[in-house]
Amino acid sequence: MKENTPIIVDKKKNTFWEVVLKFLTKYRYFFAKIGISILTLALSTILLFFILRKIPGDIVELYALKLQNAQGITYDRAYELAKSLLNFDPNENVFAAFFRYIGGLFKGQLGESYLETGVSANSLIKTRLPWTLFISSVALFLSFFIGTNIGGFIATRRNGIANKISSSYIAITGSIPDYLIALILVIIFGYNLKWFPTQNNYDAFSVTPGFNFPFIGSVLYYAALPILSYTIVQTGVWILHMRGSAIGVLGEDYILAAKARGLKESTIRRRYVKKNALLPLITMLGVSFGSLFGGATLMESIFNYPGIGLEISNRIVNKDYMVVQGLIFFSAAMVIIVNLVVDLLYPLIDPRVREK
Amino acid sequence: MNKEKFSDFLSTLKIFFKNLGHNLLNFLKKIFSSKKTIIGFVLIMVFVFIGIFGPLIFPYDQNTDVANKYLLPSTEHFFGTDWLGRDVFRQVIAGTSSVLEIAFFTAIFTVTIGTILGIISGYVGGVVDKIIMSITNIFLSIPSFPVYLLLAALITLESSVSLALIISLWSWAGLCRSIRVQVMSIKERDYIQICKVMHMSTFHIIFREIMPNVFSYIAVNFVVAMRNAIMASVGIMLVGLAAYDPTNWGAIINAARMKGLVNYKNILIMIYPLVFIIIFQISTLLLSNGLDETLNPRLKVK
Amino acid sequence: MENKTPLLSLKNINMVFKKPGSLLKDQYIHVLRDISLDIYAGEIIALVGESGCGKTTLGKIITGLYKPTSGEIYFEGNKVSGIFDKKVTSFNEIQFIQQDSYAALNPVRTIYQSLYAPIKNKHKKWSKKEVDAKIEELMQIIGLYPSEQYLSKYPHQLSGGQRQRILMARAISLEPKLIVADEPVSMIDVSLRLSILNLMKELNEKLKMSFVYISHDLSTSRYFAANGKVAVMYLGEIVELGQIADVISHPSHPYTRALVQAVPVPDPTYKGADELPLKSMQLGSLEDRTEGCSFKERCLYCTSECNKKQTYQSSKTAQVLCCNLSTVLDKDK
Amino acid sequence: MKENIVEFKNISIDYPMKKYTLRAVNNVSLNVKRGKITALVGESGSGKTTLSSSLIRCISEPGIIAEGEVIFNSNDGSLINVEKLKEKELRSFRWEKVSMVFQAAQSALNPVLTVRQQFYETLDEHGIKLTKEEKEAKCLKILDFVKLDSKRVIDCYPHELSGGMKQRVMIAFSLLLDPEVIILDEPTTALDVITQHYIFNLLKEINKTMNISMLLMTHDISVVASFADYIAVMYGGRVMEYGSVEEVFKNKLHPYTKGLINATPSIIGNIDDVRPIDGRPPNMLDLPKGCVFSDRCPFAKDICKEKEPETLYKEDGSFIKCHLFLGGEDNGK
Repeated sequence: MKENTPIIVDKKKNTFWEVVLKFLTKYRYFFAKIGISILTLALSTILLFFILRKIPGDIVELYALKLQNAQGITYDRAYELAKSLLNFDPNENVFAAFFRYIGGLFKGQLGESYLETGVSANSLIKTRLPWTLFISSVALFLSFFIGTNIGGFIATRRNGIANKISSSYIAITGSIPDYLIALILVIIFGYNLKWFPTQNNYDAFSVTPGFNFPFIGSVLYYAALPILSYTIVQTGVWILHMRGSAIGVLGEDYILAAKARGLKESTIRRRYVKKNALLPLITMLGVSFGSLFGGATLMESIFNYPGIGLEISNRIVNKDYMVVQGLIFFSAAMVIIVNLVVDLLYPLIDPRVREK
Repeated sequence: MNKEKFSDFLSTLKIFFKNLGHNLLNFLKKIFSSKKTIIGFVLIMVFVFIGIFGPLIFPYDQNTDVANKYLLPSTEHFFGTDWLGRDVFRQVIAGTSSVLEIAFFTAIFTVTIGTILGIISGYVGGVVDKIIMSITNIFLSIPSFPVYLLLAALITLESSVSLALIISLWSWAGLCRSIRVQVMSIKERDYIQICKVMHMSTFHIIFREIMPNVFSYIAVNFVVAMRNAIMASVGIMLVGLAAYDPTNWGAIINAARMKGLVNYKNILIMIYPLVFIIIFQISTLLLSNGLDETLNPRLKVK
Repeated sequence: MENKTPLLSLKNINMVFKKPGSLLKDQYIHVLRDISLDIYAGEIIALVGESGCGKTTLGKIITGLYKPTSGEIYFEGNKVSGIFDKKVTSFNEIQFIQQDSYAALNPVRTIYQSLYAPIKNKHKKWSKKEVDAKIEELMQIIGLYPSEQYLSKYPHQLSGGQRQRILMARAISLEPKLIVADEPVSMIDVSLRLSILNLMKELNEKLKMSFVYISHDLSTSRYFAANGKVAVMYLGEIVELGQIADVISHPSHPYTRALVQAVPVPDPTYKGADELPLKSMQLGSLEDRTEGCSFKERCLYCTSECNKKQTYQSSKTAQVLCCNLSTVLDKDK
Repeated sequence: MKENIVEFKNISIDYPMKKYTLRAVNNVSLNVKRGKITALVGESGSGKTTLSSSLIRCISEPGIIAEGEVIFNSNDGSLINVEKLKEKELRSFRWEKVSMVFQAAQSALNPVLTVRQQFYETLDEHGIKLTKEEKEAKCLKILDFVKLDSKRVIDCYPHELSGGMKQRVMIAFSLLLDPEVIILDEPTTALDVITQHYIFNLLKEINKTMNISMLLMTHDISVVASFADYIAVMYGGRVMEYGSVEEVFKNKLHPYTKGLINATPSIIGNIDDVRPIDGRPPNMLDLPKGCVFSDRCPFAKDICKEKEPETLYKEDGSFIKCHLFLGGEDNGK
């Protein structure tokens, strides 16, 4: 054991390593977070890969047959071609395939489609991601904004009616899955009242994609129902969390101290209750973005909205597994990155965490 | 075994059960003190009753009878008939058991995996904790629904148990993490430290000191797991997978949707299973909120 | 009651904690520094000091909850490295009474269950009747009879004072030779504190149990450890060790003097000192503790020698860890 | 100006719960002398915090003032009826006339705002029209007054300050709007003896130099003996005895006061004549019939068990609520 008198660090010119060391320890909080995220991403890739290993072998034969009659080559030549194109060889040993897959990953190939040549996970992501991001983030921030305000309102004002209404709202929207609400909205507003379109993301005939108002108008018009169904459910969740957090904060001593200092009710609500109650909810933003992103599959298939979710469900149904693997991997990466960003931004909002 | 030892053994057994009974009694008295719990529990029991005895009272025959398809609800067909003339009411009744099966099996699998791993990583800590935590991180970051679809497509589903297994594979992570946090906080409490000073066995510490404290949390999450199971299973069926049981409520909704919801008759057929799902979900919500309020002292409304 | 081998003796105990959150460069906090202490059978010793002086950590080392970074512990002469030492698994001669009586009892188990388990665990072969008899006897000792009224209750259904007595019953249920009590009365109403302290005094006299009484309050320490010893601790070191009555009436170490003068006295006519003999009010911190005497920033008698390593010198009344003790003492004359 | 700055007249405070109504303070009449330090002594559940927080109507939920008046005789001669104040007047009354230092000073500051922001906010809310420099100067002045490194502390967030520093920031905060009365709710319970001594000296200095009257809440009788001028002993929601500290400590008339003083161990005097008060602290839900202390009082007579004693007022303004001193034969031991 080193002898117990403390080592006295004399202040000689600190070398390069000490500067690096000081920098590292100062931001070790961030490096730790980044490290964990990378580890999680790597493990997710491994897990996804091994799930996909269970793909039934007949995919390659199907593709080989297609190639054979398309290019008039012998079956086993087509089989070889199919294997290389698909980057998947059922009878190859697992680790070789895994390293080839990782190699492909680093080169950015997330997965080639065998149904349509030239279509890969990357191309699909380029075209589909903006749409999913659009409705997910709009729905998320809309519901977060409405939910936290209502939650804060009913927590600070103890009147019965508002509490009862919001509790029943939370109970109902909590019990109906968002995709069923989407179905109901489609039936009411789509088929019967015909106020809103129920399919696709914009009116392809009358509008040309580009940064012009008719296009944006049409996009918003078509995205109304999907966003509405997400928002209805998510708002209930945010009201619940905000009310719980705000009631917790109201019990704190600094609220009583603020009241004793003769601060106006509105100031106390804004700078004391709201600010402190919102902090724990920020970390939840990352998690709920993940769940929205995950849930997109079903929502988009109901509205036939061309997002990543719809791609995944279509590709799964007609067994285009290589692309599916790429898309799911990408979704997981998105969720991890969003959570990482929220974690890194959190100290800027909450001073208590800042100096760690 | 001599007489005295035997009677002593009997008395400890009697005490044990009396104790167990006593604990169970006041536990039941405690949780049924809240209105929410009672309503929620009664509703679920109604569903269980329908699930078991429904098909006996209203047997459902699948053969089609196209002549009287799309009949309006009448005394003979309470919910009317669908596009193949099959009685919708009996379909929904027959589907109840498969829905309940999914709910209960998922809840059981999720809670067992989540609790065991949660306690191990919470109590043992160190490297084991780090490993289990990184595993849960994966399951929490990969979006659950696309994976359900993938697994449902890869493995041909032929029964509720397999569907339940798939759903619970991806929902145990959240529970494991929160139980780990609870166990870690309890482990630091004074009454656990005192057990170490008094040389109590690890078995005693985990099962007699920590488990009872975590039990209320597990009970609430059992019901929450049931809710998530329904959400996921209906979702999977709406995408056309796991169609092993056409009478499952999700399957009926999907079938009606496939027939085209422009025709209002299909909408009518879809409404009934939808309402059943909503009622079931509200009952699980009431039960979980009620349990949470009674068992969780922190939430006690003064 | 001096006998030759001390019941428990600590030899230059050091405790170093790793500062949490330091991923790369490890920062260490030296919580306990070269502590040596002997406790004899039936003796009471008070560990007194302000928060952060390491008295609770020392208490946990004695009970074996913490393993010291260096230094040895001898129990009745034979070497022990804390109760986790497999050699002495049946070694529960030392018990612990904690400060917060509510946190020290499992909220979901009845008082009976909390008492039953340790006794049954130690005397595996005892029948239920024998264990019940022992519990009945314990309840008599701590003065909670008729016991049925308390045994079936849960911790939250009892008052602070009653819970503290249950803690004591549980501690003595394993017939220990030494009890470490960490601030046992600081959370109890003033009027009831003495009844708990009297009960502990009785246990000391009747059952010959020695006590380590950890507290920040000199008054209760003086009452409880009446003719025992006191060890005044500051920043992880014992700065003064001696008979408690003498140390309080004639404190030697400058820190002890400040501590004694700062204690308010329940008598308005007693004119205590207004200005404390201290340079600064700010309690030193363990992290940036430098060489030599830990008290030198705040000591009025500080000289250059204070930077050297301190050794124990003895004044009339106590062993004092202070370099220029003589200058301090003759300043009084 | 009147001799009493605050007069509580027959104040009763109720906590209406779902199944029962808890009367925390029952028919209390008490005066706070101008420029003096009045101590409210009582154990847990005695109602001292409830009574004092009624002065700025900050009783914790769901407490309400059931009956009685709180009269505030401001230094500028005006008479304010606190319980009749409307919302707006009450807000300006709070902190301009009466400010408060909370028991849990550790968590009385908003964790997400710096000290400067919270000081400025209070100044602005009370419509104090000052330029930025004047505000900064005022804050730095009072932070220096409580002997804090004001330049550094003003930019800190609450979690960056130690316990003692936070307490001093709260004391500085209470001086921000030059109040006439400061309520101190157990200001030093969580602090060490030396810091406690230091803070009470600081408070005494504030009382002397700024002529601010103080209402000090504590359960520790020795603190009262060393720092307060007047003492009111509370038990079970009633004031048992009130008088100047010298008189009350000399005569020790009321049995509870005598019991409390004798139950407090001290670092001087003989430890044998210290005795606990037997029995259990009052359960506010089923107080004994007659005098609330009758179940623990060694001098309890039959009348004490039947009828609640009225308050006997003496010429010098002190009073006592005990049957021993009513009904003619005055055998005050």
